[in-house]
Amino acid sequence: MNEPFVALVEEPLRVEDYLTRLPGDSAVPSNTIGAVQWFLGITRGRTEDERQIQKTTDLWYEAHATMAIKEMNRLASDAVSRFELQGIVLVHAIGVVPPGQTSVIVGVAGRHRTPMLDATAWIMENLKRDVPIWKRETFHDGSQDWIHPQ
Amino acid sequence: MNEPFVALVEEPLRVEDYLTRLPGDSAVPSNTIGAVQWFLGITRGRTEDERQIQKTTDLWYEAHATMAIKEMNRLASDAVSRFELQGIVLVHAIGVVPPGQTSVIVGVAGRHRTPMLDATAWIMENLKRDVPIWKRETFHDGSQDWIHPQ
Amino acid sequence: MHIDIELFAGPRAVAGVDCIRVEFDATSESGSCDAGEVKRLIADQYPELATYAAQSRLAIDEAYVTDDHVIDLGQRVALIPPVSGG
Amino acid sequence: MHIDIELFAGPRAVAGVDCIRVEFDATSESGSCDAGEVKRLIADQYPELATYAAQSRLAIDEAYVTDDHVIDLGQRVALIPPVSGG
Repeated sequence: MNEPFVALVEEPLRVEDYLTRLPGDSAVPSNTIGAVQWFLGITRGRTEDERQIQKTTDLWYEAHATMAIKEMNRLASDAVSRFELQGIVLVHAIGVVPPGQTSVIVGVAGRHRTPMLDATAWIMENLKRDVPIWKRETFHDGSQDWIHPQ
Repeated sequence: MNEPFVALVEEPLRVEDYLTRLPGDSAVPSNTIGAVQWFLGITRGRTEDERQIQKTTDLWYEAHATMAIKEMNRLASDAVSRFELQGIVLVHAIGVVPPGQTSVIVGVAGRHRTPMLDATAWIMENLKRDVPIWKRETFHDGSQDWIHPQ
Repeated sequence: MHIDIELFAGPRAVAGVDCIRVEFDATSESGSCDAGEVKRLIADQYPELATYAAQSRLAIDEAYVTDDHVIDLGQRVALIPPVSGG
Repeated sequence: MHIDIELFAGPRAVAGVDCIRVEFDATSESGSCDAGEVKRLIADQYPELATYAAQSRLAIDEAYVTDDHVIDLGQRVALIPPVSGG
């Protein structure tokens, strides 16, 4: 088991920077890893609502940083037990993330494929509910919205 | 939509070599991609059966190559329609893959997270049923087994 | 008595400040109040935050608490509106 | 009449060759037979492959066919035992 790797990073993410943080990568061989799974959340340049499609020109993420790191570590360690992970990477971008760039990366490694896919879904659902990070969208007319899903 | 990228490769795989084959990678930005998903199948060094744990010292993959490429292309194009993919990468290693190395990579990109996870599961299930590729394990006592799941 | 509450995102933009203070009478023995009461105090004393207060959770010392959690004076309190990371 | 069949993996290791030939009488009008019959011919004429033949699918010109698919002479036929990629 690798130590969970959890971070907030003040720029758009690149998965290349994290590949060696999981066992199963060629740089970190392991005898019992059968599946490695990387999920990348990408910011979209268009937001649809009932009335119109607004073009998003700028995306900004803010965190309650110390609490976000605590929640991400709690999530990571819960996921390790629940899905028998042998490695986990959980990274979120903070600040400006232009549309089309990566705002979140979830990497997991373990024995079998299906639990790794389930772990990815579970981690993302919990992250989107509990980790205190907020997105602000700026539209082409200059208006801004903090996103607070109901 | 990027063209599907399908290949058999005569060495262990490295996901770094395929990242730019999907839209959503920073090198190939897209305005409508929300999720990019990479699955890596890793060869394991231990095989368990009821009687014993045998150490696998060598893994060899063989394909009916022309048919495997045809089946992989068919799978890729079915997955594109079924899960509204905007990009897909499907690569399998052939020949020697030492334990702990990557034998298969599935990459998909699309609008939302859940269909990308479902697509990954669907592609792997179909690949493991229909693509004519076989694994031969060599054990520490020198014996060899072609794996033909019942 | 008072409690200081950190704001983030939408509530901070609406309030125009990073931190607000709510005042209350020390009616309980501990001289404190619970998280649900703090959210009601926010809505009463900062009407522009009433909608957010109803939708939000409180975090004490960087962990979520339920509405019946009693807040000790001096703890770090934050109003956490629905999150949108990912 | 005969049909040549390509072998892979386990069946090829057991047979010790890449390709086998099955012989049959031209009883049908087309002078051919279907995929199910080919698997039975393999089992009869190469008893060491009988188990594999029962578990395998046939591929004609690089596509799977069902047992009732009639094989034309001259098509590329392969015995595809259960696969284990991934």
